[in-house]
Amino acid sequence: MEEYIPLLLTKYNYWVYITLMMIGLWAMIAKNNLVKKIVGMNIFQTAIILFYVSIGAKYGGTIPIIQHGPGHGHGAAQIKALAYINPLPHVLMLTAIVVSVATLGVALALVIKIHRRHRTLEEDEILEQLRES
Amino acid sequence: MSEQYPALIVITPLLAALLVSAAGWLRPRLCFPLALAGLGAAAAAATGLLVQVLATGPVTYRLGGWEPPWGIAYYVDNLNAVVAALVAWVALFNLVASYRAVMTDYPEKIGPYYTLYVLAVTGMLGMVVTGDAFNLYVLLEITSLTGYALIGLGGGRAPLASLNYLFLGTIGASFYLLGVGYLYIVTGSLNMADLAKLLTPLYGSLALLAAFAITLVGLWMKMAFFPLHAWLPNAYGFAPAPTASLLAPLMTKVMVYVMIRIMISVFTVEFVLQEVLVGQLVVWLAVAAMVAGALFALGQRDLKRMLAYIVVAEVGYMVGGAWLGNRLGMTGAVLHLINDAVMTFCVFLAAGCIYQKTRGTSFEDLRGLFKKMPWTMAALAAGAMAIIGVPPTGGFFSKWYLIRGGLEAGHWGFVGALLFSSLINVVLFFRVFEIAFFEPSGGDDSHGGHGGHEEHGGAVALAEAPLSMLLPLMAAALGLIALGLATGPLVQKLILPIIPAGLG
Amino acid sequence: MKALALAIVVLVGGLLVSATVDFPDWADPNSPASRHVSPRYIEKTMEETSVPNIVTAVLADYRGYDTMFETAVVFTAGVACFLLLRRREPRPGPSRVYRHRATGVIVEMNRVPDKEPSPDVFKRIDDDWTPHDLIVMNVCRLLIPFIQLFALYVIAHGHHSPGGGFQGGVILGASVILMALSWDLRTAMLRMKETATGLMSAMGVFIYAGVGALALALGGNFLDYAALSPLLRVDPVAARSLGIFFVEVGVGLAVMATMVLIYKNLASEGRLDQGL
Amino acid sequence: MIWQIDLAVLLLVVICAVGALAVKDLMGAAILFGAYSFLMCILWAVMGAVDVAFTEASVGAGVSTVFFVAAVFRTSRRTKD
Repeated sequence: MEEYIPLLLTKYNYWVYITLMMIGLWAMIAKNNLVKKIVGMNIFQTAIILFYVSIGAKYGGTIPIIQHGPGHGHGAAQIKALAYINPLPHVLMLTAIVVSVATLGVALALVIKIHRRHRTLEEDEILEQLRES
Repeated sequence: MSEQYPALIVITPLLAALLVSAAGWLRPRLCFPLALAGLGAAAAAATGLLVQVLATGPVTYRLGGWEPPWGIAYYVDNLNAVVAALVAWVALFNLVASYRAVMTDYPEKIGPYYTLYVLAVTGMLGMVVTGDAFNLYVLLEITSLTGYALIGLGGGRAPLASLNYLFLGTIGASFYLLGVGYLYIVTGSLNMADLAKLLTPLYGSLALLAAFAITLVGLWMKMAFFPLHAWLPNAYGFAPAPTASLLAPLMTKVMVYVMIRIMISVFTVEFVLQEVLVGQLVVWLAVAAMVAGALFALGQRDLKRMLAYIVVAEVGYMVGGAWLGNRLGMTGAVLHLINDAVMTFCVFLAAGCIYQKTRGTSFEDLRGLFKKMPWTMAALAAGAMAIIGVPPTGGFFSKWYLIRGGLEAGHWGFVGALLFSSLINVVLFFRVFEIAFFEPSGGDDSHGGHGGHEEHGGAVALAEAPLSMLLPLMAAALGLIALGLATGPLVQKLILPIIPAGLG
Repeated sequence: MKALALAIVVLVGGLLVSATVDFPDWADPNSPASRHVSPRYIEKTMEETSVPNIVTAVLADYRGYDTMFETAVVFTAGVACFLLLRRREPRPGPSRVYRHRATGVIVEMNRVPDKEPSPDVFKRIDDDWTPHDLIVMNVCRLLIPFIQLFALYVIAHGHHSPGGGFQGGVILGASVILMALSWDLRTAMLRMKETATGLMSAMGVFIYAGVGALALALGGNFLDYAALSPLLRVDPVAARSLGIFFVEVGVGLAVMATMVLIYKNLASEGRLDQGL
Repeated sequence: MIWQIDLAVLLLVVICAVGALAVKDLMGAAILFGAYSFLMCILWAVMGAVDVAFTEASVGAGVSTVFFVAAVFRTSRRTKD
């Protein structure tokens, strides 16, 4: 038991991301309502973003904006990589956030289209209607 | 100019898509010519790149001028180049064929339809040429989003099928993203070539194995590999015909390409063969895919849905071949990737032609079609022969390589399943042709409700699909035979140089 | 279904948990991710692009190609929503509802009138109209210009502070959406027509790709902003900084227009006559 | 990075996620999802990812929630689970 405590403490961000991701995944598979599934999908995607942002974190680092930049090109030599948080995961996650909102838009458009035809958002009721027709 | 080919492959269709979109708001008649010009330029650039790669070896292109691990780079070898050319040409032919169908079905939405069409092709071409793991994700999402919209446009059950595809597709893409994140956390890099170097000392790490597993599961979801195939039959079966004949041949093949790329260029074959102990299991999954795809296809009473299940089986061929773990299997997988794109295109386009005339593709609609649409049915027969694997067509040769690979690996299940599914394909297509050849043509009134403007006329009157659909269809059918005849040089010049030396 | 879901979740979760044990500790400055590629961005960004916000520099320059396609993803979503939802046939039921301004009497018309009544006398309202809150309407009217100003600041100041094309574009789009929410969709449509929205979203991506293609035409690689320096008459480093600014403007335009386009189509089920 | 804040926000995030999925009203789910996004954005700001937090605040908590509300308003609030 002793050796698990540091493991829990040093990586707690990772445990939370796994929890959230599994909540989202579970909702996408098990929920019956289409909008609930989409909520689950967004939670799922945000969890991955949390994972990436956690990769970028760095003890002793500040936000990745160079503070005393005197302008164009001078004095850049003294910038130390250890002083700033890793910016690359942030860049990647900006992309992922935008992708997730784009997916959300398309998913909701499809939901509205389905509702137009079936007048319900419950998957089992839609399947029932399809079986009858 | 020639050193800019890799960039042009992606930029020309992207710019064309934007122009098409603008034209859709202002001058809808310009949409089709603009899309044609964009994809034509992309196809020309892809061909040029293929010639260049064959002449001078792999090409690297730095986007933004930054050197690889920091910037994004393209890395194009034979495999990328040939798949890119394939994607560009098939998309171009399908674009020509789609013109009439889109004009009849969605006259008000030509602009957005072609915008998304061209964007989908852009995404696929980008995925094929890119050498950056994260860039691949972005392009994958473009292709997927366009795919969801193009499928959801169809009537009836299409939106629901598309939404299911969206859910599974998002899970798949997110898994891929997560796998890339795992690779990033253990190496700190995103460039594929750089990753391959950095991963070698890490073999045996649990995180690496998990990264490999998650990435692969994500890709399998996207390519509809057997237990994860649930979205495909509905999505492609209910999609509008021009969409189905774009996505069914290309999307799954591009994903198979990505899987092979990840297997041989990011992780090496040594890793795949030695560290991953489930290789056999994957081949058995492929066996299940072939058998299940064939059996499900038997149960269908609709041509497009039947073809969709055949696609599921075909994915099993390629994944199984790639995982057999020997040169012949990998060669067969790559060769089959090329052939399968063309033959799936051929049969789906034939189904599209039939839909254009009869407004349905269920087996009842096929009655008497040999008399009414002889050219279309001849092309369908050519596609069917390729799928079954009859000698002059390419399908025979790629299956031949796959079977030899299976024999060399001693994997009798794979060989048996391949023969079994070919046999089922014979039954499937024979059934289709029996209905189309012997049964008399159905009455006009049964489908009058869908598209009243089509007059069926007498039972024997020729009612062939428009020429703009027939010519691409003929090209595809001839292409199948050409590919079969060109198998020798194709394997020697294109495929063998890229098979990694580590394969036994 | 629930049992299957639980099984999948447990399986995937177990795999992820077991892999996490091999990870470097959270926020460890010596992890591979912090040592391999990213230090170069941090140390060289000022020198190579003169942009203090490293995220902006990496986003729009080092990995600018990703960002171009990210903008294209947004654009795709807008076009997809339009393609899926937009329809032109009028809604069933009472097709037009008007409110007499002076008396507050509400008139329903069963067909589209041949001639629109004068908007000063009869105001067209949504058919599920509830009396608007005067405070909300007027506060929003006051706020929207400031929100837009802030959005422009966010786009323009992305080089030096958090922000950039995406954030600014979304805020700009949100200001239009706020107008549609607090007033009604038709008022917002008057300010930003559908065609204009569609054209702007295509134009935004076109600016991005066009800047890249211009660099290609001037002899550099695609998106190599340094190649623009002869055109802009500045040194290559400043050209990179300016190139980043141009593409951020393109991103802002595309994102703004697309957000509005998606909202309009979602809120009105594609009819664009009345919304939330 | 103050770990107490970090931990408290992480806990709230999980609660909001579960809440958004459990509540029996889609409008409520949309609003809780907005809260979830906003807490996520705080979390990222705490971790120093200011640009990501800014984007999430405007995209996730702002526009996404509006999209959800618009779609729910146009379809139905009813849900069985």
